[in-house]
Amino acid sequence: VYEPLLSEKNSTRVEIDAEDSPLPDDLTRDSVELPELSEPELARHYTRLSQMNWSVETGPYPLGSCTMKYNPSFTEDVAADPNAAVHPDRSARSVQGTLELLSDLQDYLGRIGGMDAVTLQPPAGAAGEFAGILVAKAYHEANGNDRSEVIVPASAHGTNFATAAMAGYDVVELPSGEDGRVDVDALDAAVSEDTAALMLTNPNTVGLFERDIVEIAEMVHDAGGLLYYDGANLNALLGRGRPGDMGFDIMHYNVHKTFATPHGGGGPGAGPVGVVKELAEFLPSPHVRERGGSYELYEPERTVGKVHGYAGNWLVLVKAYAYIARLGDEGLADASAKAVLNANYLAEKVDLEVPYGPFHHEFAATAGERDVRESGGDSRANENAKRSRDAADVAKRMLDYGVHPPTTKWPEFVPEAMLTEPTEVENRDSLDDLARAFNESLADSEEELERAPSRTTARRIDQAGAARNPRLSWRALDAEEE
Amino acid sequence: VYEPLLSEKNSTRVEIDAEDSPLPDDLTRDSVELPELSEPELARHYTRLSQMNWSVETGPYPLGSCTMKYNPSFTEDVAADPNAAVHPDRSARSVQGTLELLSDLQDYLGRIGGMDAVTLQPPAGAAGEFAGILVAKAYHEANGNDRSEVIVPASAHGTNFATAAMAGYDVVELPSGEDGRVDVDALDAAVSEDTAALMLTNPNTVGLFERDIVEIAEMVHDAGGLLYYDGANLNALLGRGRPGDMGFDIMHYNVHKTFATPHGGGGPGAGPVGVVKELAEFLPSPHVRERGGSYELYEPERTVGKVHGYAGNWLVLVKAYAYIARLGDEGLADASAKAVLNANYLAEKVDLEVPYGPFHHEFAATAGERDVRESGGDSRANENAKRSRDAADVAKRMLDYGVHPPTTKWPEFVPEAMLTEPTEVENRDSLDDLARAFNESLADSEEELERAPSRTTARRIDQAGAARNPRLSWRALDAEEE
Amino acid sequence: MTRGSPYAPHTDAETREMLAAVGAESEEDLFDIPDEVRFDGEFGIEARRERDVRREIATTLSKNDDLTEFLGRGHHSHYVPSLVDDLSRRSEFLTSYTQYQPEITQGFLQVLFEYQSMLVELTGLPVANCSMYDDATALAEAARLAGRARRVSGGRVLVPEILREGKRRVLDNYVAGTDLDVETYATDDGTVDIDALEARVDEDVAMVYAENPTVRGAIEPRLSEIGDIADESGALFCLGTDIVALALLEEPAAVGADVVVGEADALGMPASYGMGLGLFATREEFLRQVPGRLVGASEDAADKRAYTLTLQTREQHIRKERATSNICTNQAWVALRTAMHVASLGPSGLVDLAKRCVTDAEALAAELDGLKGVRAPVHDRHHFREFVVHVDQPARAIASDLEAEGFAVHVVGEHRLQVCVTDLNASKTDALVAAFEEVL
Amino acid sequence: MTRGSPYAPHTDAETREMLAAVGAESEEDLFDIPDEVRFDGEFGIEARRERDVRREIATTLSKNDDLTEFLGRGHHSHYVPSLVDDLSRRSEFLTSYTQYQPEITQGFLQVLFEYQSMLVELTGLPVANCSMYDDATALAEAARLAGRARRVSGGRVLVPEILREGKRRVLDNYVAGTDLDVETYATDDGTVDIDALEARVDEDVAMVYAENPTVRGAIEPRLSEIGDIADESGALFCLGTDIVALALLEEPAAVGADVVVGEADALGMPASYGMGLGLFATREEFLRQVPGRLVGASEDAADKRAYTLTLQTREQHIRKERATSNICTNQAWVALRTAMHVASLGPSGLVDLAKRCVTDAEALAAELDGLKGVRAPVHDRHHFREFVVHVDQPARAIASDLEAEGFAVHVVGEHRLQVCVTDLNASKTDALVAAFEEVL
Repeated sequence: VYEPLLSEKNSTRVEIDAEDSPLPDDLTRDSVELPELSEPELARHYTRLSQMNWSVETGPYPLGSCTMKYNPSFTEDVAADPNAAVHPDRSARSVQGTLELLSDLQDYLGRIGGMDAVTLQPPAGAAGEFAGILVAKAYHEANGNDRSEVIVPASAHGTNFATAAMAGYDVVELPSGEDGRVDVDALDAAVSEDTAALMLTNPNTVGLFERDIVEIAEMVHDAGGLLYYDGANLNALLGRGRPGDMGFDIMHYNVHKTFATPHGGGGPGAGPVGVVKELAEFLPSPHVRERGGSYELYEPERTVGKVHGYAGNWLVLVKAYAYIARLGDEGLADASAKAVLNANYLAEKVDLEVPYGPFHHEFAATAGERDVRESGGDSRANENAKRSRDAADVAKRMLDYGVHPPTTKWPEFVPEAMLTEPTEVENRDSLDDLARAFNESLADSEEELERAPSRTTARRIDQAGAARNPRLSWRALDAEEE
Repeated sequence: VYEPLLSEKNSTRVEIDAEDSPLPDDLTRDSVELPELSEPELARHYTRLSQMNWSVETGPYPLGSCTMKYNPSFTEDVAADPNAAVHPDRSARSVQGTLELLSDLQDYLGRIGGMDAVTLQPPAGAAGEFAGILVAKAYHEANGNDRSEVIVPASAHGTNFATAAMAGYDVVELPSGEDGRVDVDALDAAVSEDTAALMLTNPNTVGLFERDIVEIAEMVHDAGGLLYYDGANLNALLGRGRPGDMGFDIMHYNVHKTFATPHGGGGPGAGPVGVVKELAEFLPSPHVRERGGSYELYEPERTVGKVHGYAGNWLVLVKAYAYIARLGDEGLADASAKAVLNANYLAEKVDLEVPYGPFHHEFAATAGERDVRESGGDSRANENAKRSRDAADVAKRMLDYGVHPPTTKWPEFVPEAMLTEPTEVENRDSLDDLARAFNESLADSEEELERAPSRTTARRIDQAGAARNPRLSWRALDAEEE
Repeated sequence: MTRGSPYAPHTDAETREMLAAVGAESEEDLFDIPDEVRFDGEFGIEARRERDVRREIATTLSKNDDLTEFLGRGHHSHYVPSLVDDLSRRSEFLTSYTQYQPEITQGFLQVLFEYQSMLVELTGLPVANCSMYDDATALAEAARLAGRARRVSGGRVLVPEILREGKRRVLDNYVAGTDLDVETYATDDGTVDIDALEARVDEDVAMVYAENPTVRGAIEPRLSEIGDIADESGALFCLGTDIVALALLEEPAAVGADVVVGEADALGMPASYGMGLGLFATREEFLRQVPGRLVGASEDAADKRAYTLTLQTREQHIRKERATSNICTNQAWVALRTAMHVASLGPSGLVDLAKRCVTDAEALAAELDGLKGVRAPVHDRHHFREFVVHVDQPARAIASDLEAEGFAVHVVGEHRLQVCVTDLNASKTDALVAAFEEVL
Repeated sequence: MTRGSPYAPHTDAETREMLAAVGAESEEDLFDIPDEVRFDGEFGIEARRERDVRREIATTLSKNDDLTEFLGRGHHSHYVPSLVDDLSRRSEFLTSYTQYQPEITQGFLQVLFEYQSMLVELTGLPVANCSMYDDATALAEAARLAGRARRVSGGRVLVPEILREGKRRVLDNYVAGTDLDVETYATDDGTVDIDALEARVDEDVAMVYAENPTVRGAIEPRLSEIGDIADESGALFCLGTDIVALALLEEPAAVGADVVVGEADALGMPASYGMGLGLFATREEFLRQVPGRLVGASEDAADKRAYTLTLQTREQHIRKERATSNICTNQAWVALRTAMHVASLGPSGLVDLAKRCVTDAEALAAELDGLKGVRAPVHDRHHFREFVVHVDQPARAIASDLEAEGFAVHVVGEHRLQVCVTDLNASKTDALVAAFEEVL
């Protein structure tokens, strides 16, 4: 199955002639060449392309750290409400519905995270991190503190490093402890008067809860630093633990992870940021609040300014509100419980070594030999004891078994990591299928793995070739052919 | 790829206990057993099933006599308007919007067919036929005429025969003439004082225009009979010829064919019926009309009564209106022109014999040897001159070439017929693909044909077995297993 | 704006080349239509842009008053989960047609097989077809089946005197071409007057038809007796019901029903001005008399389970004038939506919904009964979704006044209204009661 | 109503068995959280049924006034064909994520490749990424790119004094951690004051930013000169525009643009309270400095064309603190919708739409100019979609009165309004003019 590019189907060049142009010639381009296809042709094109794409509705999607849960279709209807289609420059008076919903969502997120104030402006998790670090920076500056460092554990998401650097901080990388968690002694050594913040994911990127969180928070706070919570793994904690209660000062929420808004092939998401009371005055502008029964926009007193041209990804926020309202307290707590149960059940069923624990909603298997674990010791494990595989190859082979593989080769401190997050939406049968895909892939020969995948739309794709000879448009492809 | 039945995934029996039932025990059943699945599981189930289904968006769908054209997606939005969701027992005063749209559609259809009055009540083409034949019957009865026969050409749709019989008429089958059209002499012999109506499809079921239509109409009318137009092939004529102008007294429209409302896997369609002035008083009840700027429902004076419990398939009618409004005069005429052009182009490209012509929007190829036609005489034709195939086998083989085959083995007067109607929505590339599928299938060996299909979701399905041992529910499958 | 059809993909160059390939000078040349019947006029229908058509129709439909409907009597609506809209609109389902090539239409076939299976579970009868147009045509087809399958000499079809007019008139038309005659029997307090029925039944009766709940919303208390009466005289017992009622009320098979008909689109569809989904189920012995499509399980060449349309020799495209019915295009997509809705509810959700149909109706009747000049329910029966209300004042005037207050109810007699409550309008019952108080 | 998440499929039995399989007594046991930070409170958020949530949000949103918006200034909407909604909502697109496994995500990759290709055609620049969040962040990323790629000693970034505040504040934040400084240059009649700009430029300038059309809706008449000024001093020329304007106004590559940024969601999206789609295109030489995702063509093991994310070593998940940007989740699905809309229009449709942006704005300006106490357009320029209007009375009061009449316009000065017209509100321009007459 191969679908030609739109440009290969039909392309037309339209000349912009001075005669029928409303503008003088020197203000216009000469011509435009683009695909010209009828609606039935386009409908087929995109329908076929959609069928060449994996999604949550296709099957298991246990991409670690991405929380690929089911996105309730009713939230799409809610966001499609014509009354939601308003321009951001409308007067506050004329968009009371929008402001009320935003205010209510701020409130919900605050309660869920244990935070005192929440901004909804950041359009994605990384943008949330950036907003959060800007808040930290503004706070320190307001206190006359010139701090230059942000501490980030080696196991953290790449965005943490990039964000801190983007805000002008030096990044101090903290090696992982032997148990896969923060090494408190190493942290002690790293923390100083230069520490602006420690950015932490909890549970961390292999699903381990940072048990020493209270001590960690004390250490950072004692040095005058702030504690930043990366919300990527909040789906592990709903109703069981709140960052605010653990000592975090700033956090972001990934609504496209925890609150089930669709990932859209790479976005849009939304990355609201919550802060403790002391930091509220630094939040981005404008902020929404209720005053005497109506809603208004205002500029927080010492605002960091803006991280988005307007108010962020509004339509995504509507969906997040709908999801939270649908689930409520019990539903949210149940989502986390089942997400953690699923990860534990799946880990039990795979023949791969899972070096750390106890994990929560995700685990990092290693595509290598499995120790006979205390709890198990079954024969399958022994059979496979000699195998050691490239995680990326195993993943490609899993495609042949009809599932989406986990995140591979990350985090780096787990050798040949296969970071697996089944989320709460898989049932037991589906987890068993997934385990089978892991186990059979691991059991297949290296030759089979290297040849994989063979049952997919495309066979193994030459990624090195793509980078060596970048062809980034149909124009580039045409040029190559000539 | 195989998707288990819902019942095979999870099924639960719910007991209806007297304690928590609002009804006394003797008014209720004991229990209900049905599948019990969560929304994510259902979303996957139906998404996967959808991907195991051919549709217009999947590729060419040249099912002769079915007019599988593209269904514009905007018409779905139009029909989803909350204001369209009204109950049929609402007062006319409170549903003026619905009545206005129905009235406008009646008007449009009247103009397109050259008819004086139109009812929108019949929920499908066959129901339209039934309504139309009831009108004919009522007309004759009103005139004191006791007529017992309806004449139907052998090439007609099965529904024509069944409808006439359902209305209590004897069916007189008219053999096809040598040119594939109505044999005027045979008709002359068949027409009598017993003739209530002649039901005719024009162009007929192999796409041939009944050139003698004026003479035919005269013969039937002279005998006191009525002329009924089966609208299945109206997509061949839009803007070029109107049944009303040809002498037809009654016609039905298949809005799911000609006016692009979706076929929905077998329905719902809608089969409005148009009649000449003299027959208007017999139309089904209620009928919609405008009176002094507002719309009302009334019972035509000598109405045949009802063919549907309410007003037919309202939501389908909304889509048909939207389609007609979108295309207008020029669009409708162009649709027919391109439908006819496509059929002619495709027929030119296939190596199969096409025994009759000139055809319009569809043609009946025969899955056998192709004569060297006067117009062509190319070498491919000679090569294939020896092949003679089972049309159903060729069709199954075409599945392997990634297209939907035509209607097969019908109409019967064409040996091993492959009745092909590409419609206007295919472009030339797509028609070339389709021709290739025809030609390569025809060129494949009988063994290959009998083994076909092999590249589809399911291999060749045992239809005889399904009928010999009917298993019509999951309960039947369970019983078999026990 | 393009001049031709926006859904025909041909570029001008393509059209020219294709015309050349078929040896035609112009599109006009392709039409073999005698001059005398060629149309050279215009329809006078102006083409509009997509957004303009959308705007125009939205404007037209906005002329429908925004009423809260307490309407039922055969056309019922419950809340349809968004999932149903989303999945049923997938083009692979929506734009496909009858599954003449089962190898590439397994998806829809399986959905229809599941739909049939659900009806088999709910009715207790082993055969259910893919759909009839609506309850009226399903009843009419049942009568024709009873006519073909009868073991008695006569052709009388007995229906309740309170049968909804739309159903009666369709039935009349469907049997007009047969030797069947439709007669009515009396009802009593909204359900069957058993003695009256018994007195009407003899060996000339081909079919006895009864409903549960009846068109009055009353739950029939003596269903088995009706079944016995029919059975003893050799008549078929046809039961009319709907897909939600089936989940709670007596199982048709258990009361001797030979055929079950009714509306299934109370699940899966919004109010749609009467667009329906006729359910049709029957006993094994009438299998070859069933009208409409049937999907059966079979195996493919690789011995895997597969589905296909089956027993097509009953149908018009094979058997022509001897077919069991003329039906071809049916309501398949509505059946798909209904099946999705049933699956979405699951057995507990469906039973709960059915129970609410009883309790909500009871509660609303009690509220209305408390108003001066109002008595509800009129019938001394249990009710399902709806009930008849007596008003001292003229019913038509009350209904009209209620409409002005934003509510629609049925007028079913000079002093009788009928009111229907489902999960869609249940939150508005207080407002309805208040409106009653206002207009009384 | 279920007690837990309706989207977790576990039956009670399944939960019990799974707990047993992992050796846990209860779900509680699975959480390795120290008691001191365990949460045992409640959020106080009540779960609601699907239909109740829908109703509640619809009610909330209905508190937004129903105004006809003549608003633009960076957030523009055109009519989005139904096709775009329908196809983009297909779950295979909507619920997928970044294409880490290209072998099973060819569909989305191809759409993104096509999106990039369209931008390459429209800008004339050979590299376009998959998306930035919006025009503001795209501009800010461009400045950072200019900082990394600069050949000059200084770090001055020159932007027009009329730059929209939202963009300016984002830009300030993005460069705060660098040695770049943002400065403004003067504008004249809604476009660049070339002499003023030239006077500001020296070899310390890393980037010159200009817009076409400008935030005032004015079409910049001297774009090439701006490009030359930047080029001669060694600064990058960054041009801000939008996807519709690109189809008609001068091609960025032709006027020497090194980077093109702007909003692309004027196609593909309704007004969405500022949710955007930042377009980003640049020259080949800056390829490895590009922020965000890039899709490239490659081949699979069967030598067939295939697509994949490429040059990922620029990105945060590989390069961490040395990445070109911290962006990860972007606006891919909006880009998909925009590409669908562009494809749906085709080149003629797109050019026609762009031409209407000129003619409709001109026509409306002329109408308003005819009113007493009103002058439009204020700037002696050609305009695209929008223009500034002078009103003798206080602008704020006029805007407020217009709002009461059902129209929203921008206030951009004490006596200045700004009005934007597209195909969505073009049919209401007469009504707007009438409303102006009413309130003046």
